[in-house]
Amino acid sequence: MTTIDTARLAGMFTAIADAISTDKDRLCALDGVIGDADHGIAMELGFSAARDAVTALDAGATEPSTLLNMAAKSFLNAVGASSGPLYATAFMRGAAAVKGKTALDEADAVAMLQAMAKGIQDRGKAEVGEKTMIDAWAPAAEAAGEALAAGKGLAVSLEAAADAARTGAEATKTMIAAKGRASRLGERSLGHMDPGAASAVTVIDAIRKSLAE
Amino acid sequence: MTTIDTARLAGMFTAIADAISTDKDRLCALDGVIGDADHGIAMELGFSAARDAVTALDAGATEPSTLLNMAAKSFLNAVGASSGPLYATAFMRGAAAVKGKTALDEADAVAMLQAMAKGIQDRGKAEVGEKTMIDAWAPAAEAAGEALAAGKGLAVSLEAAADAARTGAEATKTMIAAKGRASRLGERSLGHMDPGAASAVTVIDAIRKSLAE
Amino acid sequence: MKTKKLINDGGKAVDEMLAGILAAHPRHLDAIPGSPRSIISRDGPRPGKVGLVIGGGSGHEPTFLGFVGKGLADAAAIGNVFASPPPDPILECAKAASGGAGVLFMYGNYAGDVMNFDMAAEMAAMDDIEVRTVLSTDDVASAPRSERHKRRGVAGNFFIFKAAGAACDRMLSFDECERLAKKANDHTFTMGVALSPCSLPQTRRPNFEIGADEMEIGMGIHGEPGVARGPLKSADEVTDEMLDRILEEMTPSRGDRVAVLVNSLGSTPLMELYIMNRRLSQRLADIGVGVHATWVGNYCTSLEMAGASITVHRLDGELQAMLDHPCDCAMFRAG
Amino acid sequence: MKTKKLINDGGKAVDEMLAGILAAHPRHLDAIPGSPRSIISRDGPRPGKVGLVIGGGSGHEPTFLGFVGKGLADAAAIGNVFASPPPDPILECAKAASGGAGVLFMYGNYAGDVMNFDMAAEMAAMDDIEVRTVLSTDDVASAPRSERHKRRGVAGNFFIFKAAGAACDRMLSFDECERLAKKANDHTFTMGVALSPCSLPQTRRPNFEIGADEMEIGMGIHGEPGVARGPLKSADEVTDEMLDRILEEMTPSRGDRVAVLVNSLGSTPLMELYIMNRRLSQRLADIGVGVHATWVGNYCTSLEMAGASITVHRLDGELQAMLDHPCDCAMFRAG
Ligand SMILES: Nc1ncnc2c1ncn2[C@@H]1O[C@H](COP(=O)(O)OP(=O)(O)O)[C@@H](O)[C@H]1O
Ligand SMILES: Nc1ncnc2c1ncn2[C@@H]1O[C@H](COP(=O)(O)OP(=O)(O)O)[C@@H](O)[C@H]1O
Ligand SMILES: [Mg+2]
Ligand SMILES: [Mg+2]
Ligand SMILES: [Mg+2]
Ligand SMILES: [Mg+2]
Repeated sequence: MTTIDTARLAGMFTAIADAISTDKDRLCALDGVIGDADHGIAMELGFSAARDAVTALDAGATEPSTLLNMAAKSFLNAVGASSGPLYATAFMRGAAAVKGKTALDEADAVAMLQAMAKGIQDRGKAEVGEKTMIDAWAPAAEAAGEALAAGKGLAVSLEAAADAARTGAEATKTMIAAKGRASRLGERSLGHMDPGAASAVTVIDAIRKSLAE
Repeated sequence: MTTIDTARLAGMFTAIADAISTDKDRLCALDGVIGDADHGIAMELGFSAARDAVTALDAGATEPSTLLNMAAKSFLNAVGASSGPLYATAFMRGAAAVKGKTALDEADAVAMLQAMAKGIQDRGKAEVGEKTMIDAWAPAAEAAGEALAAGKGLAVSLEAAADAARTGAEATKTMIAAKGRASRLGERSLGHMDPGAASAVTVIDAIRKSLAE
Repeated sequence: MKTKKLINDGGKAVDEMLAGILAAHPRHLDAIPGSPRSIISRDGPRPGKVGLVIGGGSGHEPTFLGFVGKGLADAAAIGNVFASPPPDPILECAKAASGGAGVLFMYGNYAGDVMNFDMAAEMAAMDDIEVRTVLSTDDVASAPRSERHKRRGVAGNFFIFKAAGAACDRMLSFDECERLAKKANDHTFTMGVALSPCSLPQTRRPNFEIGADEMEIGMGIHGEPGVARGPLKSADEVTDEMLDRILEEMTPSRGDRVAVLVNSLGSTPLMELYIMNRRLSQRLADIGVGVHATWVGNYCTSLEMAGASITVHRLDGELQAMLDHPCDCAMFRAG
Repeated sequence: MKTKKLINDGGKAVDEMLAGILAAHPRHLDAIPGSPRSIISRDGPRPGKVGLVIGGGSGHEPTFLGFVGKGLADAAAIGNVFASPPPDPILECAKAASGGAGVLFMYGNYAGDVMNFDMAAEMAAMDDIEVRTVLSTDDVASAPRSERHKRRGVAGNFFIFKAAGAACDRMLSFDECERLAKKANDHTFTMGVALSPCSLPQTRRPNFEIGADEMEIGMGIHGEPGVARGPLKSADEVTDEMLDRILEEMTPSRGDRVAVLVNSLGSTPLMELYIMNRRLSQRLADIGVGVHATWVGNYCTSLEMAGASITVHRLDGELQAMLDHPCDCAMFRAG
């Protein structure tokens, strides 16, 4: 059975940062259609800062929750914007969920993912269907939990999460935005994928790749 | 032998205004290369104002010199810029040259043209070769005088003037500007026709057409 | 092809801009030591005065820094381009602006700003600084009247911050400052129109697409789509369309007095703004509304976006007094 | 495809702009009855004071009208876009500005302006108004140093008009006002760079062509070609190139003091101007030159042209006193 130590978690941030960098232009373009065209910039800035901060830590002497809190703080301070408080809260809640552990087992990893989704929801007060990153994060967390409960193991559970995120993000195209910048567009937001949901897919898929060996 | 009364002179302003309107875009484009892109606008504005003013006069009760002074004043007030004082002075000098006459004979018409050229030169202090409208006006006035002195009649004299203006304008392409806006360009003004010389050709040719029956 | 900008490194544009601002305005502005994105007025915070902290994303200059000064805001927290500042610099502003009488947070109503300023307010509370928040929601295009609280804050910040800054400078109570700030917001109505996009320094790509003969009515100051896109109309028609929408909300009576701001989103020149103001002032005169004061220029921009906004600030005795209260800020004259 | 503008009829743009300006600034500005292109300060001309008349083409707003006000110019004559005003409105300004102590004509050195203002000066002489002319020639790119008198006047008008306006407001003699105006011009150096063209309201076509990655150093404020065209460089490199050229002329010594203006030609936003000012202030500090005051923004524009200029105004005791002399003009703060 997989266990995930602090070094693996640091690697996870490198994986996310790399994936987001590759995705940056697409995310800016999506945000240009219904927002202010900067989502790729914010996400790259945030995850580069998080990666730089956590890879500078001495992994052997650092608990996972400390690393996650450090990631939260550095993401937030580099970014602000909407993504800053949302992802910072995600990682702080993730940290709380694994507090005291020196390494995460499979259940811990899924609990972290669920705590992250809950953190985003608490911070942003968005419900599923309001065309935000929550439309990817909430079903992803739920799918991972269900798969693990059904005894599927971490790799398959994270695959289920990534699939659910993709489906959720796709579904934002048919939604009218009710939160965030795009909420002023009314019907004009229809037909376009929410950039935060799109980047959530990238983030969750990078988590999957780096944690599911 | 041709005589030109006030009504004919008014017609001359209509002819010039029409010709310049047709030419406006080309003149702006020429001015865009070595100046500020407005020469066609200024010329159209000036000659429309002059035409409007002189066609509103009672030609039967107005002397040619009065009409020319009226044209000068209305051109100047509509335009300002460089072309305003230059053409206004031209017409005021033209007026002075035919002062007291009720109609112009061929010699008067050529004297008027020569006075106009002299007025432009006095006002702008440009010499031939400095890449200004003087490079069209000065040879045109000279050619008309020579042709008339050689007994060629007004039509041929004005043709000689128009030809000389064309040659002079063409020659500005090989000149480095020493007067006006373009004089700061140094060698970069080489290869481009001076817009004021270009419009002078149009003006002189319209004068030719309307005065040489 | 990338858009042209006089910048060095797109990622450093905001910090380099701030360095240039501090160098230009040493008499007015200073950075809070250790918190370079927190700019404070040299002459503003003082004991017993309600502190006024404003802020938001960069790219709207002279908003927000132009509003920092005596009689206006005490401090501003500056985010990345079109991005709310994070809580830390906001908190530092709150500490520096606090005179023990409470601190007002004022900023445009955007999800990102609300989350970051709220986090900062929670942190300030832990430092025993009482914070109250007044959001600006003057952009009438961004939500129906019934949902005014959902609207964005745009160029109307000019009047809203001005009123609040005056109230604070007059040493009014926290309650009064808050009340006047809210009232100024309720009395302020903005409509904008965009003609062409800007580009972020990090990407140098146009942030939205628009046809060569189109305009977008109601576009937000970050290029967020507005209420309608259509063919570009004449200045008078555009002004009418914007003003009609504002008047519908404001429902003025003959004899009312207003202040107006005709604002460039960036590259629309003064010539066009004044042409719009000509129509605007004629229309207001026609309905018997008096114009107490007019501002025309670049006050709340979207980098080099082309377009303009009209803001009408409805005055009564106390709002007029707040508007006329002297202030001294770095980038423009506002009182 | 025509460029986009918020105008009505291109041919009426200047008159409609003036109507909008008068509507916006009734406390500062008024038109001379019967001469709509002659704008006069509400509080400026007075007996015994040397009158200051400025003017030039439209399209450079807030130049020239922004400089009309108490402590600055008494009147401005306004031409068509990029075209000198004709003599009549200039003459009307001279009459209105005359307090019996002489009238200074100040404007940028362009052939058209010289001819029209000279004609107006001759006409004023017939009305027994003594006129003297001081041309601004601050654009170092427009002629070699040996021919300074041939140079164009550009954004440096800010400092040159300011000094002259202060001298007049202090009721100095005609000789003194003229001397200070000339001295201010001699102490003022500007360099500009253009990135993209503007378009005239009458044609709505770009007034010059420039490659998508090119800039033009030394371009004039009407789009007249400059000294060199090349690939767009970084803000620091462009600033250095401009400043080097200015310093070469100004030959400052350690301990000298200057005032600076970083000016947008239209659509270049404050962010970029302040990034340039950061470099500029660092460079001046490095050579021991003190900056007494800095202005950054849209002061002398070319409609919506993209680009910027840097002006350095070398101070001594009396020029600093003129700069600091209070003034009150409609569109910006300048003293
Ligand atoms: N209240 C919210 N809850 C959840 N997600 C939100 C909320 N508001 C905005 N978002 C997400 O943030 C994304 C935009 O992020 P970003 O572009 O970085 O910030 P900003 O809108 O400040 O420019 C949106 O696409 C949306 O998914
Ligand atoms: N001193 C001068 N003498 C004669 N012609 C001149 C002089 N200065 C300028 N011009 C002419 O004026 C033309 C430009 O006119 P125009 O574009 O109307 O004015 P402006 O230069 O004020 O924009 C030049 O092409 C040149 O022929
Ligand atoms: Mg965004
Ligand atoms: Mg021209
Ligand atoms: Mg943003
Ligand atoms: Mg011109």
